[in-house]
Amino acid sequence: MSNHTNDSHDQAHGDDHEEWDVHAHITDTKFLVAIFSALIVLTVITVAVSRVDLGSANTFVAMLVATVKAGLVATFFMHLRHEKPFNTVIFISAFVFLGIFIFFTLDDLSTRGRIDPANGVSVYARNGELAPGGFTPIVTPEHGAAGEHGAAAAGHDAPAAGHDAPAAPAHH
Amino acid sequence: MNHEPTVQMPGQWSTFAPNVDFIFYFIYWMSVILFVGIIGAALYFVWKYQRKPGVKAEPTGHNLPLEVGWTVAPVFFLALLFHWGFRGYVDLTVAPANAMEIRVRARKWSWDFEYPNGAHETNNLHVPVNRPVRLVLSSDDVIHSFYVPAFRAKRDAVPGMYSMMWFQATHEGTTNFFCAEYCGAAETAARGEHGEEVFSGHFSMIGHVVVENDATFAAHLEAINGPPTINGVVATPAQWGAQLYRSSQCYTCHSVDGAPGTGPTWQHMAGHPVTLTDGTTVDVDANYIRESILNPQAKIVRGFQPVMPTYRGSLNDRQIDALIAYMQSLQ
Amino acid sequence: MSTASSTEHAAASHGHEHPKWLAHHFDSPAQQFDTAKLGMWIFICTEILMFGGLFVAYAIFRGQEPQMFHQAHEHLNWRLGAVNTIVLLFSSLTAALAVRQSQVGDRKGTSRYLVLTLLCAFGFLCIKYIEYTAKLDHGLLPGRCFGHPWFGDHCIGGGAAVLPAAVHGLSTRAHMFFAIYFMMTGLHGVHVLVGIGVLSWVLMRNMRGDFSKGYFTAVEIGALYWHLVDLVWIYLFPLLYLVG
Amino acid sequence: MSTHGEEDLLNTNYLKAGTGVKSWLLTLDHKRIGVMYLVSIIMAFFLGGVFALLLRLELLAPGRTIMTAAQYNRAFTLHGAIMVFLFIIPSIPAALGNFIIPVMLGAKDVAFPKLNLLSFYIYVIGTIFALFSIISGAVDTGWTFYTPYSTSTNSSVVSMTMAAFILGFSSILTGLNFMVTVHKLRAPGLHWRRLPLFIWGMYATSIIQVLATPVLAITLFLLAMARVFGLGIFDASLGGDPVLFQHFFWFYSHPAVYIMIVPGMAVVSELIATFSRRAIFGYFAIAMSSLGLALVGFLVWAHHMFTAGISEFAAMLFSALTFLVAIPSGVKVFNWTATLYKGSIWLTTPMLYAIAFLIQFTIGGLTGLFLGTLATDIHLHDTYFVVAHFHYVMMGSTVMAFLGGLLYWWPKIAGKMYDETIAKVSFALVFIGFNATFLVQFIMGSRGMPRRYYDYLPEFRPYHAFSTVGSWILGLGFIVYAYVLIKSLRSGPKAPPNPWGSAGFEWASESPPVLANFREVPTITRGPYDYHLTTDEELFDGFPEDAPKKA
Repeated sequence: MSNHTNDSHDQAHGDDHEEWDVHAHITDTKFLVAIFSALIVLTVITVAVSRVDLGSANTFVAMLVATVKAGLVATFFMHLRHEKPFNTVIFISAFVFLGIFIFFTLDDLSTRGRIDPANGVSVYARNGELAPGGFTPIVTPEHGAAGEHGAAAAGHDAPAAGHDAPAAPAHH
Repeated sequence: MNHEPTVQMPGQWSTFAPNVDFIFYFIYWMSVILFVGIIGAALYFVWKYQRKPGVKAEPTGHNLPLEVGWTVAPVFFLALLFHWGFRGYVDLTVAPANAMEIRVRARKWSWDFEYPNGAHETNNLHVPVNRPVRLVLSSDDVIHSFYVPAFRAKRDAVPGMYSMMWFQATHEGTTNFFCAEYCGAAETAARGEHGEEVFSGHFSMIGHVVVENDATFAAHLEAINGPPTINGVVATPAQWGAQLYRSSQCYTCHSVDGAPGTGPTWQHMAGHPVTLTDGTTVDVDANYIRESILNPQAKIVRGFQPVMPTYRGSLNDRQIDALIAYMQSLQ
Repeated sequence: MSTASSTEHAAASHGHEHPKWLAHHFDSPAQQFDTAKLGMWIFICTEILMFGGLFVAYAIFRGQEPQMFHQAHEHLNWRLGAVNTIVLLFSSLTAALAVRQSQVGDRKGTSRYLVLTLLCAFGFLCIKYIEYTAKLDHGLLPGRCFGHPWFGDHCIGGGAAVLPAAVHGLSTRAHMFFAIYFMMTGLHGVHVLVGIGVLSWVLMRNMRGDFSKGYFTAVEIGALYWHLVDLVWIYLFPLLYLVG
Repeated sequence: MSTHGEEDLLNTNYLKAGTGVKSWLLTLDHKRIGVMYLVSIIMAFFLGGVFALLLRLELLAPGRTIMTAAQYNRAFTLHGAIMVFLFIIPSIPAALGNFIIPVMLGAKDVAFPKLNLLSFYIYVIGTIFALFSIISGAVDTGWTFYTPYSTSTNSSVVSMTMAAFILGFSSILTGLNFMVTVHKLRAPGLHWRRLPLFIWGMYATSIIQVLATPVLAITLFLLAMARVFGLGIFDASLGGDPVLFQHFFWFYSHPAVYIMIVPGMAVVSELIATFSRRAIFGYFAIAMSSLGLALVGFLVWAHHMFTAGISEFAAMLFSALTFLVAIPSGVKVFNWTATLYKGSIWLTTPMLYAIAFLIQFTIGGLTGLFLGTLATDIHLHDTYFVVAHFHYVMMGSTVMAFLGGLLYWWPKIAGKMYDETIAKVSFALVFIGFNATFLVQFIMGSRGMPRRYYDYLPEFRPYHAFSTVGSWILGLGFIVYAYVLIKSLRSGPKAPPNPWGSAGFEWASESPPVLANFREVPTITRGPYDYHLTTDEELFDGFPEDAPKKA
């Protein structure tokens, strides 16, 4: 795919195949084992870090390590390093579009109720009433079986009724 | 402001309707001009440059300024549209602080309106003229959408979530509202008031918005909060219950003449024992009726599905008493 | 992704001798090989977006209730998760080595590494089985089935009648975490199963002697698929087992 | 295919290269697979069309006309689901694209012929699931499957979602196959700047199919799981978010709109070039605008949700991005119009369809402006205005392009000519019928008639009645169209290799093409629309530029 920008190739049939034989890069066994070792070390690191409470940084570190690991697998095990650049473009574009999906959806869900406190929220700010059709507040095991507090009855029971810890679903 | 419908638009009955219509007609006329321009040119070319023997098509050239021009020029037009559209949307979305609040509860397939004084009404919304009204919508079951064409206002009622819309009516009279989000239909027809076939569903979630002056509106709120007057006489509880049977659309599931329906018939029900799905028997007394209205899933009569929505919040205690009295009168 | 490889006839005149595995619509083995790999990479792209939907759900519900997620994730066995991570990473290594051996024409080596990869895949599923049965025992199930061990109380297809029940000090809302956990690991598990199928087929063809130094497309494609399975797990492990 | 020797590949026309059912059902030839797709989607179109006519008949008058409300809800759901998933998405790509793309590229087949056949059978399996759903009580959710209605209704939702799920894989594999084919199997000399615009359009479509469809798969999978295991992700009564379902759904389904329309644009570019005898004005702009639509199409999905309860910030963002889509669409329309200027226009039936496309796409596109603008969308959302808008784009544009394209390539596919006069009659009926059916729906919509209504207020009766009569004319037009094709198959004169005198590469093959498409691998030395290199008369006998290569 590298030469699709190279339009002088009039003789090209498709992209590049002037060459007849398959020329694949052969990776050294020792190198592959080294990559594997690096992956194991990273796994140990990510487990170790997760045992320490760093607050929200935990997620960040975990994702960073996972991305490095994924990068190693894609680059060396999956041969992207020696592959046509276009395959890397395809691979990256998957993450770009996934990013669009996540970012735009979160943009909606995280900003509901900002303009009008009764818009897109599950708890009515004025009296703490839960929206009908929604979920019952948290039922802790101390309060017995949850099944008794059906979702259908959620409508007008103020969350405080009968529950000590009415943690409302967080819609901010 | 034009209260009468035009060919394309319903009458303008709210403060923001003229602005919405202005944007609508602006896009409309721009579209007409563009359409006539583009398609007129295309049809003219088709006619003018028809295939003639010996006449060859002229080779296609390049015209960079033209191409850049028609790529860039629409950007300004579109930016203007976005700007106006967004400004109009802000008007539609941000309610004035002094707006009167009405709670709207949607369910399959009716609307319940709760006024600030706690009075409830089904499928009819009364609002005062020239005062901002804020509707806080919620839904008991599936997504519905409250739509008043004359106000140019629409908002979905989503289960598990509140949503808000507002308007300020500018014209006294009666107009229609609709459900705009598809929400299904009953599998079978129910019996209407006069025994006729009535289908209910998404398309039947239609009602009236009655815009009235402050005095009429206040009187209406008082009237619906207690028993109605029939021919100048205050109704008995049973009469009121009969009226609620129709206005709250109980009749779509429950007959009063023994005819089968989605729910048990009310004829000979009150005061008699019924068998429940778990095999036990209960007497249909005031307590059972009250429980069945407020928490319908608790005790289901054998042979029926647990499909009734709760009327908690949409019928007040006096109304429930009236319904009980009505049921007890059906012996 | 097998299609490019095995059309049985040769066609079209060309300066070279046409091997029988070269499909009639390709000019050269290099073209056929690159075509297969391009197709596989596009397929990997679709797989990432398919898992993507679940990652979006994870991000949203975790953002809404981080504490519930944290509590719920402590009911997953991170040690088993870590072991499974290592198993999968190792299988990825053996898959890469299988490709390498087939590149140098070592048929036996390829088979050996493919068998190792398959063993790891089964190992992964065994550990997953242990985890899943523990969840089923404790009623840590998705959606309405949450709190109903072994899908008790008719929660499958039960509709609105069944509600999640609180178990093990978790709030009923934790059903959401387990919904995401089971969908993510379940979909991943399905991919492991498909991967076992693909690699078994590659192994069978390798033993039959289909591949050579000049033609090992299926090994490469099968391994790419297997690395994808590994790649997804690399993200699932910390998100579900470690940070919650 | 494995039974054919080299001689067969080069000398047998694909229709005669084997007889019997098996030679079709097990074929790996992209042309035969294309024909099988063609037959399937025409049947799907017929079925969806019957539902459409029933719907219009029901709406002829208020109240009950021919069916109950529940039956009506099933009918419009099936109309939508069949037309979207079984007809329009595979129509141009899988049927025409399968046949034409490799021939245009000078390739012998698509990159993965077995995968191609597999994708056809996945389509068949998906269709079986859809039919099973219809038999077992059908679906009444609307083709959008919005939760929580779809998780609570008693109708046969799981089988229909599984059908759409399976059909999605067919779509993904087709797109993947075409992308790779375009990259790797172009004839010598056919570099990217010489690629026909049909190929550019199909390439853009394939990108969307590959990137968007997996998200539909996971969405429908989660929906099915919600019904089976009571999964709560989209279920408000379990703390989920029904609006999130809409995000998931439209992340696929908005780009899917471009899966439907971009192929139509691709066909029309070919038609206008051939019948104007002129290179497409702004070739590069049209090619890039297809890619632009494919990419920008991913950024606008929530404009289907402006009233659904999304945040005001998201509404602002998505409205702004939505307007970006208008630019590449506008660029295409301007360029097509400019191509007609000083052309030598031959008004065959395919060209008439292309002009109808131009008219109706312009209406469909311009009415999109009303819906992208936030203030007016609030009023128009979920009304007949939207119904009319997307029918102008889907039916008035894509279906017109499909009908035109099918007639245009019919001589290549069937090896026979069709009756131009009757075809023009069918065109007139389709054009008049379509506009009669849908133009009034704009007025109904802006006056406040909500969509998916079984019954309606008396004030809308004249519009509905007019629309229903229009649908009868439209139906008649399709029957005449079918007659044209059948008559051509039975008694049409044999088609020459290049009946239209087109400079398109596919016309250098025989009609119908031999199994390997060309007797000799073509070498491309010119652009796809280089009409200025020759006289009109020479065009019909083969492009002179190509001649030395043939000898």
